[in-house]
Amino acid sequence: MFETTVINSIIALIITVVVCFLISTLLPGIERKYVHARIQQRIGPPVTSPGIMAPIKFLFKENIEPSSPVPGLYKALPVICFFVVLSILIAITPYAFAIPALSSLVAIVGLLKVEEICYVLMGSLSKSIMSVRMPFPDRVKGAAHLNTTRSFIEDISAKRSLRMITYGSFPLYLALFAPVTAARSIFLNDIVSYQQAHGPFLFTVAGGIAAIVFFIGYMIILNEYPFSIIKAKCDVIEGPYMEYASKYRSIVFITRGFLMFTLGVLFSVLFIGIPPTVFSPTILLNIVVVLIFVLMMGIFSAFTPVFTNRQLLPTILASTLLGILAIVLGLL
Amino acid sequence: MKSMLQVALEGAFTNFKRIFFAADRVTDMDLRNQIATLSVEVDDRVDESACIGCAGCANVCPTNAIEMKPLANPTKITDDWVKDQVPEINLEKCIVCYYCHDFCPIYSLYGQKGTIHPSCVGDQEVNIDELMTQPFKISEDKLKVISTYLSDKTVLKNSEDGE
Amino acid sequence: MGIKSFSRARAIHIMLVYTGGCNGCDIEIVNTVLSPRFDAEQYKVFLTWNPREADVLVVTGPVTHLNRKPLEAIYEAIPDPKLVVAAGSCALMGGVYKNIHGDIPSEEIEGPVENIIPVAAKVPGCAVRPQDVLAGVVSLLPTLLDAD
Amino acid sequence: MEEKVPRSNIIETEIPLGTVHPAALEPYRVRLFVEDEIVQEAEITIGVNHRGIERIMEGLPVEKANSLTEKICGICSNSHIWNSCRTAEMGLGIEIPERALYIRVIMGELERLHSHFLYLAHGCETVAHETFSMRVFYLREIVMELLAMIGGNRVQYGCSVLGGVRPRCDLDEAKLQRLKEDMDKLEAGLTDFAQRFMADSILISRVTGVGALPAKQAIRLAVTGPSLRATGVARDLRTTMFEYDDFDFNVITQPDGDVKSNLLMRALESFESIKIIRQAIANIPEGKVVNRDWEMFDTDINESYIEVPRGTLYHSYALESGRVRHCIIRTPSMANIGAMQYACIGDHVTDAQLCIVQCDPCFTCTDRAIEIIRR
Ligand code: SF4
Ligand code: SF4
Ligand code: SF4
Ligand code: SF4
Ligand code: SF4
Ligand code: SF4
Ligand code: SF4
Repeated sequence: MFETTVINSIIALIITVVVCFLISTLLPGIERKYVHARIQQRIGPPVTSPGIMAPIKFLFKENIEPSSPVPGLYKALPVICFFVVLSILIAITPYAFAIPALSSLVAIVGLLKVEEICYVLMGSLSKSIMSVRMPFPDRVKGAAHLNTTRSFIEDISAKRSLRMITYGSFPLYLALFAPVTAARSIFLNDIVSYQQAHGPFLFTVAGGIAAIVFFIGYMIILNEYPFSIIKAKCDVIEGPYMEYASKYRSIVFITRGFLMFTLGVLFSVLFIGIPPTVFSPTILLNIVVVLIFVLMMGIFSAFTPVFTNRQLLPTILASTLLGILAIVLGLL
Repeated sequence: MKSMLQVALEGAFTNFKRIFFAADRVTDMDLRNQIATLSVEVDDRVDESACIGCAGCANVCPTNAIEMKPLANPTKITDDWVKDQVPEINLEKCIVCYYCHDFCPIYSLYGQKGTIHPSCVGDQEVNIDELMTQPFKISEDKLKVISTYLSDKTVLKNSEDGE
Repeated sequence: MGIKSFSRARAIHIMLVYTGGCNGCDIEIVNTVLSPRFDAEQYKVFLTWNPREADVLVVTGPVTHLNRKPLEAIYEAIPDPKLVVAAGSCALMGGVYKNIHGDIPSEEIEGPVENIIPVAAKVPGCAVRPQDVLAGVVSLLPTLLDAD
Repeated sequence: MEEKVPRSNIIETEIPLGTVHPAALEPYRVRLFVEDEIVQEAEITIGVNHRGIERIMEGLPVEKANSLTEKICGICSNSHIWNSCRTAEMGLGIEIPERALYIRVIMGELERLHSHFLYLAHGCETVAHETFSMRVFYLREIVMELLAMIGGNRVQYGCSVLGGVRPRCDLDEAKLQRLKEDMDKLEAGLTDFAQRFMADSILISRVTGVGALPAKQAIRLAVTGPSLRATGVARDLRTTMFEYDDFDFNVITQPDGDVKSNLLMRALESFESIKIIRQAIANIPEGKVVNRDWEMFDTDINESYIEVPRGTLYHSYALESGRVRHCIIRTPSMANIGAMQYACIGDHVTDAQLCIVQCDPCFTCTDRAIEIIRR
């Protein structure tokens, strides 16, 4: 009896994850075509191009050895990122609620931290052609400062990701813990059942504020404009991802869509109380939440420039304060 | 902050329409069709009706981008000149230096719209018969230069290399 | 059509390298990508600035001396299959800088681009018209699809 | 603010950018010396674009040399050929028909419009505001189509020749009408954009105070053109050019010399250009567009200065049996490089390219003026 339940859950879990994954590959395309391009009054790419076709195309490209001091580790990082996101998704499905160690907020926060640390490592391990290695004679007689240490543009990006770890992702974590104040438990199971009993946390004052903070945190962790300083086109180009080619680039592409989806679902679990499962029509609600997030993110990013520290710090500070407010309100 | 809110409210409606109904699209659909069928329009480079077929443009072209293609039915322009060829520019060789345009007698002698242009000759209203009867001022040495250009393809090259 | 060519036809990443022309071609190409009137993305053409991501390298300009090595290095960095589009008469012929001169020719021009890296398609014009660039990149598709 | 000084003289690391970089578009190398992501010093290396145009011009017949100057740059192309013709015309005392002067002014102002729009679009793109950048590019398209209508080409129009303009660029009634209608369209579009831009407090706060260039410093660095006017110095060569005698326009200035002032400066100046074009359409005289009635003789060095979209352009050469001798061209970006390096000081690395962009750099013209000694 027990065994069949486990097997059934595992099969259900796999189906859920696969369905989620398939939907997630559409998200970058939806953002690009239906939000950005439409706001910019143009036609834009087909929906499938950015999220599905581009990764498949990269699979068939030559697997160039990245220029990196530790190519093996560098290439492993996107795979790790992908599995981190996958684990987060698994953790928030109802099938994982039986394993308390996985389906608790602490585990999710831990996993997100791993994701962020990967960015730092990627940045410091990538040595692309676009800056120091460009064959250009610029250290010649008459040039300024001939003996400085030289940094690759990805190094700056790594430094920025490090900063982001220390304070950038704070709002997201605060928002994650806001529902805890209502449910008085860090286990997703309790949070979900509390909301099923008392109505969605989103519709309380604290929940509303926390949702805004969550959204800001969502954009920060996805490095979307205006919070894309770690891959700002105006100096570091693509930052941590510079050297990925072929398969690894395609994993990078896929992971991004997947993370967009997973975070959206995470929100619907924590704030509305509906865990994703294909065997219940509520999954439609999950998908709607995900789409709303993508839509809003698209709109915001289409109308904002990239923020530098001067704007970033106040924004993060303000959303952190909001997050604290939400938690205090929740505790009252 | 207040202005920002105002912009956001005003923009909300417009952008709602844009996102959900693809309103105000400005992409050029004609061009889209042309590119999809790989039939992008090209501009006319030579006004074949006004050209007198003197081949001067082909001779001055520094990259030999101009080839004179023979006409099926030559036309008589004056008593001693029959137009039997018109120029054709090979775009892959043309460097858009305007030498041909500047040499063309319709432009350089009569000061009219030249009959050849490396990008687009535009709409012409040049009447050659009228032009040919018009007097024009041209100095002796310039005439010499022109006649050498017309007779020899290598003149420009040599004079550039210091004669 | 296999999945390989199917996906290739739906995502083409182009990278732009500008090797010392006059800015004219360069800006027309940026115009192609950024102007909603031309909107390169509708033809599944995406602009990238990372050679590792690129499929098609669009080169403009006559390749001046100092640009030769960067151009070669960037071409090297692109994973196969890769194709080069030379855009503008500078890239095709060395432009006026190589072909027209008074007493002394310019020694700076290493171009045309063909002399340095293999060119798959040529887009003439000075400057190139945006529609020609798009048509050039789109016409490359068959070659790109068949490559392994 | 009198003068900007680096926050400290510690240089932690050097970040080289270029020669291929998305924010730069043009090939040049910039080395940023930073401490804690703040630029302490910047060094721009040009010469990457060097094609030696002045040298290849020497010995060419002057008409040919003029059309070569157009290829110095694809943005101010018309300005170059205009000024180059003007140089010879002044030396040879060639009289230019009034109508040709008007057409030159129209072309000049259209070019100013497209250059300023390009600046706005590039500025927005550099702060990663893709949407605004696209909107400006769309407006710019109107100007590009007009330029193509007049010159037959979207870039490199080959408009001016010795003695006037090419008859190809003559404006008939239909063209004037279209010009007039498009100016209305452009003005409406630009007004919309400018209002939207100024109301966008996020974007404004993003660009305010970045890349500040105090007026005093700007004068010391010999900055020219809109970049100088954006620091509050009202200096516009158009007020002294005889071509503009008949036209009524204002010299726009902005107070701060930062990116915001520069962007607004370009937008406001575009309105003045539209005004000038409208006056030209209304008053364009009848007559021929090219005067071929002049004699060639040897001259000493002739010089001519004009105001081009990005500053002051200087051409000078002597004529010897119809050929160019001793050509020197000094372009606006040449003068503004100092300002670019200076503007970066004290700003964040992400803003460094923006600070360079704010001085409207284009190195294609500049690169012809630097002598490269290669051993
Ligand atoms: S413009 Fe082209 S066709 Fe004409 S002379 Fe120059 S290179 Fe030859
Ligand atoms: S120079 Fe002019 S008239 Fe003579 S062949 Fe060429 S286009 Fe025709
Ligand atoms: S082809 Fe013409 S427009 Fe293009 S870079 Fe060369 S000179 Fe400039
Ligand atoms: S500056 Fe010197 S190298 Fe450059 S074009 Fe002039 S003469 Fe030639
Ligand atoms: S040409 Fe010489 S003197 Fe004139 S501005 Fe340049 S550096 Fe100074
Ligand atoms: S400053 Fe120079 S490169 Fe820039 S647009 Fe003007 S002429 Fe061209
Ligand atoms: S002449 Fe000497 S000091 Fe002057 S720019 Fe050249 S190297 Fe420098």
